Amino acid sequence: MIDLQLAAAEVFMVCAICVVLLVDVWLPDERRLLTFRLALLSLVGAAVCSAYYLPNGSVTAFSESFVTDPASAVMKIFAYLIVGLVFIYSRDFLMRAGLFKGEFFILALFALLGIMVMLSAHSMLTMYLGLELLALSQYALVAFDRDSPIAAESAMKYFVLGAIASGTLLYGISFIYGVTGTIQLGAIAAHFSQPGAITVPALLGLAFIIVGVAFKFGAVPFHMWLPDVYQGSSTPVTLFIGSVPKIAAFALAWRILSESLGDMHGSWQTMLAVLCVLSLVIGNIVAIAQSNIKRMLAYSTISHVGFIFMGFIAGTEDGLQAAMFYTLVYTLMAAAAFGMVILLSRSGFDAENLDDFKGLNARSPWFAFVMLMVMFSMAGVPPFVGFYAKLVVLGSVLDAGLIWLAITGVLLAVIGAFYYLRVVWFMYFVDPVDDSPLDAALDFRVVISANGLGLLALGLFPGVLLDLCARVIG
Amino acid sequence: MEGIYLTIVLCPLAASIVAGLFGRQIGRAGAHSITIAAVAVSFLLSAYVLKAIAVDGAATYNAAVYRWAAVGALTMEVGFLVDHLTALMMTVVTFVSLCVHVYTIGYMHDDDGYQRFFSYISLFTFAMLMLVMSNNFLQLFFGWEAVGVVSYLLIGFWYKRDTAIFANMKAFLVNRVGDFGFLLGIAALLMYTGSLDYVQVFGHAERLSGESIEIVSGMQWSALTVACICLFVGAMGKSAQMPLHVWLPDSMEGPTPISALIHAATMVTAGIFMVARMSPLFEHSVTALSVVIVIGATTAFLTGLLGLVQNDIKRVVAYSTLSQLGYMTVALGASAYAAGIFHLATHAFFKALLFLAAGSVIIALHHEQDMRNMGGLRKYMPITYWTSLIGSLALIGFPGFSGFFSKDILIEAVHASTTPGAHFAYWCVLIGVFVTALYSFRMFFLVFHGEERIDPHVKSHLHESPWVVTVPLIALAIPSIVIGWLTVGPVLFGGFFDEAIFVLEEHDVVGELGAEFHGSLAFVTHAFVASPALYLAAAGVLVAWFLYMYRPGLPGQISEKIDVIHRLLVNKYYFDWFNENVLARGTRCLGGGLSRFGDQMVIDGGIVNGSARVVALLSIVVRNLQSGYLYHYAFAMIIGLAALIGWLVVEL
Amino acid sequence: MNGLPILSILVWLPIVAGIVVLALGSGARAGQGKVVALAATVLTFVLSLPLYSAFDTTTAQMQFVEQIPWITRFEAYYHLGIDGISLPLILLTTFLTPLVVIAGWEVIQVRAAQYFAAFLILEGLMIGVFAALDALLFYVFWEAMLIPMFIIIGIWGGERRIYATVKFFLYTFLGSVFMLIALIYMYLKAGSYSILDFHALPLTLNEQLLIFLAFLLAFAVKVPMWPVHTWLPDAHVEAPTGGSVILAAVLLKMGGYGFVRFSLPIAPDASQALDWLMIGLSLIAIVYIALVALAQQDMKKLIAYSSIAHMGFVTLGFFVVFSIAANSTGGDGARLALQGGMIQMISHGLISGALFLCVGVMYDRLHSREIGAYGGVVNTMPKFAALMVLFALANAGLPGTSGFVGEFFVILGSFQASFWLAFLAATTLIFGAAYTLWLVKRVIFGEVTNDGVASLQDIGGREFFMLAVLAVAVLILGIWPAPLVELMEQTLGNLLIHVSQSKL
Amino acid sequence: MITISHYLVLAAVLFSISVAGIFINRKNVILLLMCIELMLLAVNFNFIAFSRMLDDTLGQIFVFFILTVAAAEAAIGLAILVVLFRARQSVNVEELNSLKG
Repeated sequence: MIDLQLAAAEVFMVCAICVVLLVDVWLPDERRLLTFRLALLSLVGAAVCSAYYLPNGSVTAFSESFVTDPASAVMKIFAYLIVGLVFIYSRDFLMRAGLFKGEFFILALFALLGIMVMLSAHSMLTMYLGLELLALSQYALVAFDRDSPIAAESAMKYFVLGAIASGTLLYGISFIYGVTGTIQLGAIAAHFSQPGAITVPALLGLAFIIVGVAFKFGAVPFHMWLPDVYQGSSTPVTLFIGSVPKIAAFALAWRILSESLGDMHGSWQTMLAVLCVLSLVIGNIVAIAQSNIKRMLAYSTISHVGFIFMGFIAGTEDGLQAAMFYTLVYTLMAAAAFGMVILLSRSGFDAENLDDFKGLNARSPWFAFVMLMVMFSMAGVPPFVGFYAKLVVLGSVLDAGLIWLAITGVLLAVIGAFYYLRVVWFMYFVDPVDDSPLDAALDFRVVISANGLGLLALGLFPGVLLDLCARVIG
Repeated sequence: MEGIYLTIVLCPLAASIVAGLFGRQIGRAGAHSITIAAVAVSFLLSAYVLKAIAVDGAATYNAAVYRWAAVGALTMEVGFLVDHLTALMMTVVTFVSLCVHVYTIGYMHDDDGYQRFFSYISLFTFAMLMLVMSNNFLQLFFGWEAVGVVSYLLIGFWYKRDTAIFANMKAFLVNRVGDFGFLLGIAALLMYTGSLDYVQVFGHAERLSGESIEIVSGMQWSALTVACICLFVGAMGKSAQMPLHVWLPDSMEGPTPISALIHAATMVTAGIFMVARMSPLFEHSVTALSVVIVIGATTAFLTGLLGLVQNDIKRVVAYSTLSQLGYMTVALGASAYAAGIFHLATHAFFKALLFLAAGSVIIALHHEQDMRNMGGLRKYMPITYWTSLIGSLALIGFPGFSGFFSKDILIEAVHASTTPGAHFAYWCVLIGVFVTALYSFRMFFLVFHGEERIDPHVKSHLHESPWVVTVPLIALAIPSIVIGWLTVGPVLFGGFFDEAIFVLEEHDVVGELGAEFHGSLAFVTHAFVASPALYLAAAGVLVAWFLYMYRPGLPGQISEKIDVIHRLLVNKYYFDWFNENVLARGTRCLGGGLSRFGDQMVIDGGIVNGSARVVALLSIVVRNLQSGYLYHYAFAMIIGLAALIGWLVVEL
Repeated sequence: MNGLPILSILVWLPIVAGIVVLALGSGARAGQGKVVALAATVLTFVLSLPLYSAFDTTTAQMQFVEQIPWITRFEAYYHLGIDGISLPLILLTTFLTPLVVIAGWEVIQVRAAQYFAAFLILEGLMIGVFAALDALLFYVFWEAMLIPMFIIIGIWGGERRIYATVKFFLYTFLGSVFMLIALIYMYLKAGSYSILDFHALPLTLNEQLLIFLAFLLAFAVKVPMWPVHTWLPDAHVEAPTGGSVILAAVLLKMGGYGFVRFSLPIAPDASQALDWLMIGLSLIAIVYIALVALAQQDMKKLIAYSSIAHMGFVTLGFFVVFSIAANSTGGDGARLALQGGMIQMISHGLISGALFLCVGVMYDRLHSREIGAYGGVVNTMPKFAALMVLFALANAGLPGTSGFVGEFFVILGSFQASFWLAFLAATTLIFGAAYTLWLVKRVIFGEVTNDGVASLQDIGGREFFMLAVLAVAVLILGIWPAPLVELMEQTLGNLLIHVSQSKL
Repeated sequence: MITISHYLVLAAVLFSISVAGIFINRKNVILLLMCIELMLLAVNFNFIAFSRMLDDTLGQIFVFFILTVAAAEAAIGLAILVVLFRARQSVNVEELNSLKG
């Protein structure tokens, strides 16, 4: 296959974005739905491209700076799916909030493109470009609600901190380049596989790179942006930022830490372990004190990052698969969770407070049940898929002999279960503050139900996704 | 025979179930007819069995009815062992029960719980039969507890009375203390013999006396002694031996027929029966026998004294029962099991008689139980009077009456016994004879003679009880007179219990007495010359007459003179005080303390909610790190970076 | 019945029925939902009977085995099967759930569909726990059960229901995550999640000790053993009647089941090494908790503490076997103790379930659980009082009721380990009777104490039925426990042999 | 003679200054943007030094990309700044604390 075929999805996506952009420019406001439909269509097209041009093994392109392999293809398709969910969940909210503009979809698609590039990056440069594409689109998305002061504040925070993080990452990359003389990931890996190649400058570079990775994930202490951004953005943007970019973060860690710097595993294992424990502790503990559900979910994200790190810390193939599985499962859960937040909000009323979930069971038993599934899945209670995510990462750290880490993880998972339970108790055990029935479009209802049920279905038959992860990665 | 035995046992059970569950449908007459019929059948069949075994010499029956459970090699069965001892007990139990059933028709005539009452007493008959007919420890324990439960239900029969529901709980709990020991005894026997079957366990008895068990480290005790003493603790509970006797006087809160049936004639003798049944075990442990005889003697003497100061007619009889149970226990300890059982049988008749007579008085006086409000009833209630007199004479051992034979032999046996403590026991029982006569006739004189202190309102329609009450009195009075005379020879000295009761040759005091036994008449005449007991009894009666008939003011003066002792007696040696204020309250306080301090403060408050609070506090503290200031955020990142680099430096 | 996957039917039938009930909703068709719920639970019970009749008591092998691949990556199977340990517990579950449905029949007015659905789903999951032969599957059922229970206590509970249910959830969750780590650890060693593989897995003493402690935490919370028992009184007090019944009757049994299914056979040497701990905790439960029970003013709390004390016999029976084996000359004491523990579980399920139903009956009328709010109930509710007294006596271990059998066996067995052990265990005869009868005295007997009690209506047909059925079961098991004992005999014998062989 | 280390130290100093500037500055957001640019310049210095040392053009190519991205970044940064000023009438870093906890 030629290079362009290997990058067919990306190429298609660029073209599709241009089309959407151009169409959107000429559309009158009342026909703005077309942008939405075209955006969804472009996701479908990209999915077709990714699926169609799927090589058997790992094939590089563009002077080895781009790679297409089954793992990246799977994750891309997953990313399309999640972005699709984001679009569907967001549409009505945006309309009601007067934010239904083409920019949202275009920026989201650009961000998606960045994620795709990161997934397929096989050079530090490609990775950086993908990262920046994603990051810049996100900064813009956060500031998208121009009239909101907190959105602007959080955008500014995100931007400054993100810039520091990418600067730090680049600084680290420069050292790796200086040590190895290459920015191509395979070559870097080859260099470090030689004995004695791990030198002080290399380690220094590693430390800086880890900061970049940790920031992208939102691991403690590089997590400060996360709660503020989640809370400050309008909910559809939070929905987007809270879900898909985790795949990008995974790609960053996977491609750079596991694939190219895998031989330095001994050095980064402990660093990640410390970040992992800190994330688990801070994420779970601070989440308890939150009354804003978006902020609570932000801290919950931080704790989940701790679990994803466990997979990397194990440093084994199993661990990587576990981390991938966890990431994918997490994006599904996060999409559903923020989807529920959107579902509960109505025009002029953002359902941001935990209190807004009170009595949901009385208002709509079904959606209360969907949220229940999401919450228990996040807490890691079977039979929901979140349990298996924890199971696989715990298995991988135990396999690596890190029993203490596993114990820390489960202990904090128990503490964490409290704030998920609180949501359930608000929904089921407390009388509603507001009795008005939920109104949402049919497609929204269907999709979010499917999203929730998906967590259950995957929980009953986790083998499907587990096997997929096992087949494509490592 | 199995069919007969099953019928004997199941008839009362079936009747009880019918009367209990369908009481409303079958009505009052239905309830008493069916239960009386059932108990009558049981009695007739028991009598037939007694005849078959005692007269016709039928073989001992020992077989299982069904397998209760089997664990490994241990099979636990429900089955019957019917020998002379059992047959005698069955007959006594069913006979007394039958009398009580009939009597109840009159006594409970106006009660709302009529059917329920019949159901209970039939159920009791069933349980008691299961107890005595058992061929294994499991079933024995079943019967043991079952009679306890029925007793619990019956004492609390008038559940609206606070005193009744307090008494029944007390009775059950005190009995449970006994059962606690009993169960440990069974467990010990199981451990050393691997079986719960009487025959198999008894087969190991001799070997067992050699085995030792270490309970307190450094002290080796004979396993058999430990087992026997544990079993005897059970007997102490059921047969109300000190210090577990406290429930029996209180149990008088129950209706009088129950006092007669359960708390005089049958259930309380279960302990005596059990020890006699276990004679092959107790015989091999002199220590255990010694414990038995000392406890029995203490009970016989001390509780007899208490009977002197009671004013409640039923309580006097109750303390008398306690004392007589002590006598039986003394006999057991002296290895004179046969004498104990014999006294048990005669006592069942005359004590049931006394209770029913007391009951007759009580209903006649409209549930007045205080003897200070009686007196001179002789002319109003002639049948009750005469039967009471018979009962009292039997109780004090008037020559020729049933109690005379059993008690005299018992005292002689103790005299002859070599069990350590027998000497002490002998003096106790001997003085006890005097005490018995004194309190018996104190009661008799206070109730039937002297000044009429009856409430005039009641007196206006005072009359003799109806026939359903008097017939059982008469039915019980006859054996109270003659049963000793007729049976002492064959039962006690004729080898009646040879198969059922095992006595080592060197302990065989009854055998020794038997050698000098030449017929009932000779025995009576012999007693005039040989036994001080007779004269003590006579002295007791005389003193009673003197104090309560001749100088009625004297008792009050005496009690003032010996105020300390009097108060001790009135307060029943402070046993109840100790139990209620120290044991019961202490336990409740301990429980409350553990609940509040241990559970609520330390575990729940400290550890569980404490850790939750710590997490919550931590949460609030840590969230302040997220100050909202951009430069703090950046600073945190830089700190993180510095830490990572710092770690690298340390690592290198 | 050979070809039918009967265990799967038992697991999934109630769950599917639960979904149907949910779908019918609490609105106009709530009545139909109730009927479906009752029909499904009764059908489940009927379908569980063939398990008993076709069960082969001559073997310790797993029976009615179903095995299909589930998560191939973990070598985890959908593997169900039962032996003499699980069968009685499954029967207990299927027997009690219809009664719980009946108990809630008229009482539950708010969100009735969800109530019944929660119990149906719970039933399926509970059966799954007892039938699972794959550790992962077991864990899934085990944890999933928390969700319906959490909801049941939280929605239909009393005033402090939220505190109670969150406490319940977190407590048990905390316990089970450690078990999860142990399971994963063994999976990594054995290469599969099969429980039977775990049984045969050679482990060093240190590994065994750690695994044992991890299991202990999970099971001790569930049983519950002192000092991790404090969730139980709260959960019981706040739960609706049905919740209390299931909690006491079945959920607690899972802890005991875990000990015999996991702890003992997987870590026999650790069990032996730590048996002093287990025996100590059991005795604390028996003595300390009994004293605490005496001090309670709330009926449900009292019964809850009594449950803890009774479950102490279960753990005592299970872990005293090592001392017995060391002490006696090849008697059957160890087997007796094991049997006693198992029987105690079944019996306690029936009795405590019945007692909670009794409290529920009173609560439905006066809406109070305070002992002080009652007194003289027998005057207005004679039928009910008779049944309650029966259950109370059974709770006090009266021979002829099921409550006696287990305690009897365990005390007989533990005597062979040590006199003092039996001595302390046997104190239950006194304390058990004390707190139960005192409760009866204060609640049932006496004069009518207030207008509330005076206005009580005696139990109707529905309530009478559920209590009477339980009464019959309690009596049958007490009078003739042989069938139950027989059911477990081979399995427990085999377990003893397995446990006595060191893995080192 | 100027060696590679000198360049690296210079870059490190620049990097440190930029970082310090970000968290020491508590006044104007625009200063932050400038610090970020400075940080990227430090990185560029590194890349070019290494490129020179390794005699490899990749580093220089990387720098071109970084410059381009930096421009885009600056644009976005300023855009956000404008939005921020419009919404809050202030670009004072110390006042940016409505989101916290």
